[in-house]
Amino acid sequence: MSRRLALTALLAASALAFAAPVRYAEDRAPAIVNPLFATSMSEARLNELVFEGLFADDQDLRSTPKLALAWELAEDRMSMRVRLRQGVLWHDGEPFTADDVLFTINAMRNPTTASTEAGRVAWIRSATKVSELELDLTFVAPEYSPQDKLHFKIVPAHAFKSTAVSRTDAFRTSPIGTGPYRVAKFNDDNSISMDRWGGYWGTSYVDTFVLREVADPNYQAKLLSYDSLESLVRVLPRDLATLRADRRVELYPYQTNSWWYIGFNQRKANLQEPEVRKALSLMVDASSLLAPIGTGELLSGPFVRSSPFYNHDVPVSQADPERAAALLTEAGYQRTASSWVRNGEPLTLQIVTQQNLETAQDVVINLQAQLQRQGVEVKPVFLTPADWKQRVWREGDFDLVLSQWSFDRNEDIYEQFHSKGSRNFVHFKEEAVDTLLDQAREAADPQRKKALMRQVHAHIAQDNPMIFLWTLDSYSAVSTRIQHVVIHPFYYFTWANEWTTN
Amino acid sequence: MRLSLAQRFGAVVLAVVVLAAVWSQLAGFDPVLGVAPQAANLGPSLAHPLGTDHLGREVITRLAAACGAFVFPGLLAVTLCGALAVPLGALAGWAGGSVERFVRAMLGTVASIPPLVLALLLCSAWGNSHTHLALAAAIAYMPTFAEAVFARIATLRQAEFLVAARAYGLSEWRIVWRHLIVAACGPTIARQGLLLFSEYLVLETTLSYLGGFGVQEPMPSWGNMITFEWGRGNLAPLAAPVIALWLTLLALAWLAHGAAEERSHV
Amino acid sequence: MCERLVATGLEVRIGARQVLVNGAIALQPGEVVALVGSSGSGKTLLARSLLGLVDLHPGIVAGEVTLHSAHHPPTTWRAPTTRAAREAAFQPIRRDAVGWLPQDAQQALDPFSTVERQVGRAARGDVDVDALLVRAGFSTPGAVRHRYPHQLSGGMAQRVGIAVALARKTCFFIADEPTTGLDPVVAGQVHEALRALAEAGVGVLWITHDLRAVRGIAHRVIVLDAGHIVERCSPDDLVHERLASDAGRSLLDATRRIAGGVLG
Amino acid sequence: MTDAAASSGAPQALGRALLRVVGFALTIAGAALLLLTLMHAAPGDAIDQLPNGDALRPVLEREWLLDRPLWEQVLAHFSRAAQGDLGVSLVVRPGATVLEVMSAPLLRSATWVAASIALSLAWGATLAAATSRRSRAAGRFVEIASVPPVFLVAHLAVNGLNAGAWRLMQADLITRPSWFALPDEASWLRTTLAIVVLALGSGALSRTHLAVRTALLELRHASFIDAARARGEDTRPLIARHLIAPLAHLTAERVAAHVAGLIILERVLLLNGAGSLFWRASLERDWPLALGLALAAATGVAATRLACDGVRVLADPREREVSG
Repeated sequence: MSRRLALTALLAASALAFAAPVRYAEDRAPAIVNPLFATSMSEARLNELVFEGLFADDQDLRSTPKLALAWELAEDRMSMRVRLRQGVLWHDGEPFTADDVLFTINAMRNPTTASTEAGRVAWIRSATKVSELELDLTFVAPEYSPQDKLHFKIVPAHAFKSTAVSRTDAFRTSPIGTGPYRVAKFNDDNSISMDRWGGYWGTSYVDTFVLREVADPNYQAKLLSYDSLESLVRVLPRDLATLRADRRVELYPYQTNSWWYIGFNQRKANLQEPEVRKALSLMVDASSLLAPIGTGELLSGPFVRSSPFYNHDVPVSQADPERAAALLTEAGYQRTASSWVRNGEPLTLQIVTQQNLETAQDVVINLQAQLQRQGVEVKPVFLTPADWKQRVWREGDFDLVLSQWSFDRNEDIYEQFHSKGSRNFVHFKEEAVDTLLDQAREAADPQRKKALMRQVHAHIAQDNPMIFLWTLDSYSAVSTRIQHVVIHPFYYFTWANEWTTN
Repeated sequence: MRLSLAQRFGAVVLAVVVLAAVWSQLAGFDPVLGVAPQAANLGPSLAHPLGTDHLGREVITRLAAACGAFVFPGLLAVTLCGALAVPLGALAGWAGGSVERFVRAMLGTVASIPPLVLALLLCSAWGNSHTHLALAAAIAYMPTFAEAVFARIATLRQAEFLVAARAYGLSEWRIVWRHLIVAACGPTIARQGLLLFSEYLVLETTLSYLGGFGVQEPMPSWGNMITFEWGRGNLAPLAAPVIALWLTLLALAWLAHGAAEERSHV
Repeated sequence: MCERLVATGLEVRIGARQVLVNGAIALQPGEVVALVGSSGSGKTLLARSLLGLVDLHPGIVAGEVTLHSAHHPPTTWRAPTTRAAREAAFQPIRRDAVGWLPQDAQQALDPFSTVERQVGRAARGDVDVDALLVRAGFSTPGAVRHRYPHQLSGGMAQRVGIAVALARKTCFFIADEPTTGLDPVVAGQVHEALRALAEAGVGVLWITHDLRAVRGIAHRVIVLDAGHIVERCSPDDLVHERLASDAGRSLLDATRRIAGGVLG
Repeated sequence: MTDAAASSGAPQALGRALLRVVGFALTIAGAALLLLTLMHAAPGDAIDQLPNGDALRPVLEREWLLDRPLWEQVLAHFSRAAQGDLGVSLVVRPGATVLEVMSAPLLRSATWVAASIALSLAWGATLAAATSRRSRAAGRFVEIASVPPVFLVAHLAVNGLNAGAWRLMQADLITRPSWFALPDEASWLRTTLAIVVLALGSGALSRTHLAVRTALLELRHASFIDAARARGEDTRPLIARHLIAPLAHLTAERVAAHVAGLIILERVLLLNGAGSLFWRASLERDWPLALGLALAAATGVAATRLACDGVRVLADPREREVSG
């Protein structure tokens, strides 16, 4: 007993040494702290501190057991048994058991809950409890590495009345997780403070994380240099230079697996013609669009360069005004003094992008200048989130669209490029790509899936439904007072329990 | 009408602003053209009188074009508001009694909603556009405008020359129109128009500065020019909108003040 | 007790124009001095100069006002001085020595407080308000005690002004045309009150147009014309038109034409 | 004039006070109807504007009776609001009732508005007293100084203060002030800055200064002040007493501008009051919350005007006589 007391005393003493909190800024504080309804990145990051999944990424981005301890996959790869870690406590002191895992899966599947994360358990056919800390999962189709799909966060069964959880359930203001940090207080200045959870099964050093809401991104960088913040999740390109020069701040890459593109709306007659799309693609000089907003890697297809699916044989297309002009004349356009005209109509295109994507405005403005010089008139329209949904998702009322896609670790582009994909608003349809995507989705063997995806990359680059631009080097800035900083490319705080403050 | 020094200054500044707005409309100013990243953040020089901003765009042309963001919607707001307020004020002033009390109670209801609150609600529900902002400003400012007209007419109601006009059998509304509104209320209407115009300028620049509503990049507004040029270390593109805004508001205040003194001579 | 209030050599200017020249006047306790003259002759200006209440620009440019009292040395003010110095110098004269009833008595009362409170405040100590109101000419003081100034008629306001003066127990009292716009009966009561004041030992300076009333009440008459004192005579001289200056005589002719005879 | 005139004033005054309170209630009802009509008459699909519109579509369509004609929607919404049910926040604090979400911030903002009005009145009065005898130049200077809009004054103030303080801190001349940049706890000095800027910006100071100066000039020439001066009394308390009515009138006039100014200030200075909450609710189309806050603002303005009328009637007996 006395040894245990000494240990807690030591911990308490060391806690004092690390009293300084780590304050990080988000554009908007999350409205709901409940992993069943996580929609925004700020919510995903916060959930990473408070909740845990059965598995999680290690620093080589491979799944390692977290709440799970061990697992056996059945011969026919249609089911698996999971043994849970012992001695894990919820933040309210209740023990973590298999019931919680079952409850989470059923809650996510329950239609009345209408959880935004339902897709993450669609592949599980059934889950049955074997003992307090053991459960069996059966799958809809054979799985090769199910642990990669078991990262979703587990919520406590005893905190809810039934699996039909409502969005506005009181849980959102007093969340209970098993993670290293407990939500201590929703302060009235929209900040949320998370204290270190003494009963955490693993180790954690930083005493408190505080999420500060600072709506104006320009001001966030200023606050970091003013020592009002310790960490800036995403640094705006314009502030990179100043923060890089600041000795008291360290920049860490934080890519979030996202890439930028300009999509052609193939509902429009002229954009259905491959020559016109090819000509337009050749007019765009991606590197000079990238220069004013930061640095990054140019792409030739729908994957980040570091992704296993990226086909390095497909070269990045270089701007070639002469060939573009030739293609346009081939398509029947005549070049007049100020524009390209075909049967009386000048080639004018409307490009839409989202208003709250600040760097997008600089890109669109530069793009318009580039195309204007080559005789193609481009009218930019900056849409509010509501108008974006209306015009882009539903009506397809645009010619070009500039946006970015962010993917989690599975990089599943089925929804974007399959003709039946729910996010294929550029109206791209190509049988070969459809069949490849279907095969890749069923392909269980990772090697086969990689080969299929690389073929998809080649095909898409050929059909040119989009101009694939770049992955923007985006950085997070953390004060040098925080050490052992390791940042997950998508979820940011996955290894926050290893951070220390001196 | 002898204009004081302040009023002359006001008139000149206002004329420049309106001319700039009209020029930018006629010349079809394209907010996006002239982007030249290599010419970014140049200081004022002969080629660029006010220098260039962080995207290399000419500050002076954007400053002039930004006048369009408040001159035309401002005029729309003033006419809309005047069309509502003058008849209401005249009716209340001339009829008196229960009509006056009812009209003024109605005005009191609208007056309890601050203009910015109405503007934000309208832009949020109806969508963020100049016309919605002008409509919100017109509705929110209408009580002040109407009260000013009412006060002016109520004081003149007993004035002898009106009693005499009635004696000559002039029809009621001709009296109210020719004598009251045109002759006596001219300066009041001018003054309220100027005050509303300056109120609209403040509303537009504030919303554009704070973002989310008002004029969005790349369209120029003195408000969003301040936001986007702040902290980029280049003084000229930031000082230009600040000084322009200060001068224009001062000009409008002095003109409106002048219009009030005008009335005291009548 | 104070003995005499003397002003000598007063000169008042507005810009370059002289509006009062060589203004000299002396008030003694118990004596009523009538100050007569056409309107705009500077009567009110002379009275205000005695209290230093001239805020014109440049205002009082020359002259001297002295208050002689039995117990302590005379306090004098000699023009020209700064506004602040003048205010300080006249403070004792205003506070203790001179009561003042301006032309429009109703406007001179504080619209926000009742008659009782205003009279009480002037007395600076407890006083029998009803008695004062009776001495000022009110038959039923109770009716008027709780009234506000805007609820009083012209005559009532004048008499409340007098009651305030009585309450202050000042040595001198200046009444600036106290009976204008009043019907003869009420005017008579106001004149009666003035005489009562004088009999109580107060030195009264009475500015009036009512030449007929002067005879019964005033001990001395001063005639003012265009800023100059043109005549100093007794009430009898005025009545019997024995005036030395032609300005005085033209004043009498004008009044006779209007009032149908001075003595009527 | 019999004695009755004075004593009968009491019941008549009570009657008139009651009339004013009824008027106040009608004003708020009118404001609510106007706001609701404007919101429900919005063109386009309202629910689609919501970031999480699709998820809430079934609930909202039922709750807002979107299929029914406009006037029916407005009446239903109005009757619910009349019983104090202002609905539930959709985006900012999903699930929490509007009353619950806005009560604490409203309290904070109300105190800031009151403080800023008091400061601007005091400031305007002292400036007017100081400059009333001088020539118009002083008035002109105040006019120039108080022209810039609130957002500009606040922007320059907060960035200037932060930059200045940071330079001093770098040179180790001062330790880190409590109000600096984004203080962890609410710093009173930061709210004072907001109150000071609100009292200064958007012509507030010059309008107050002008109004008080005209009132002072009128008073200085009033003969009862002259008479008091002739009695050697100190005229300052009397003048102050007679300034209450014009200041009350000015407050009634300026309160709406101060409420609007505060919304901007809370946004620029990152203060957590009803203003920034209203801004966020409007930006994120959380209409029940935005409507609730707008209604609260209208109620505040109308209540202040009612109070100012009350002060004016109490201060000036002549007002009690006037009917209506």
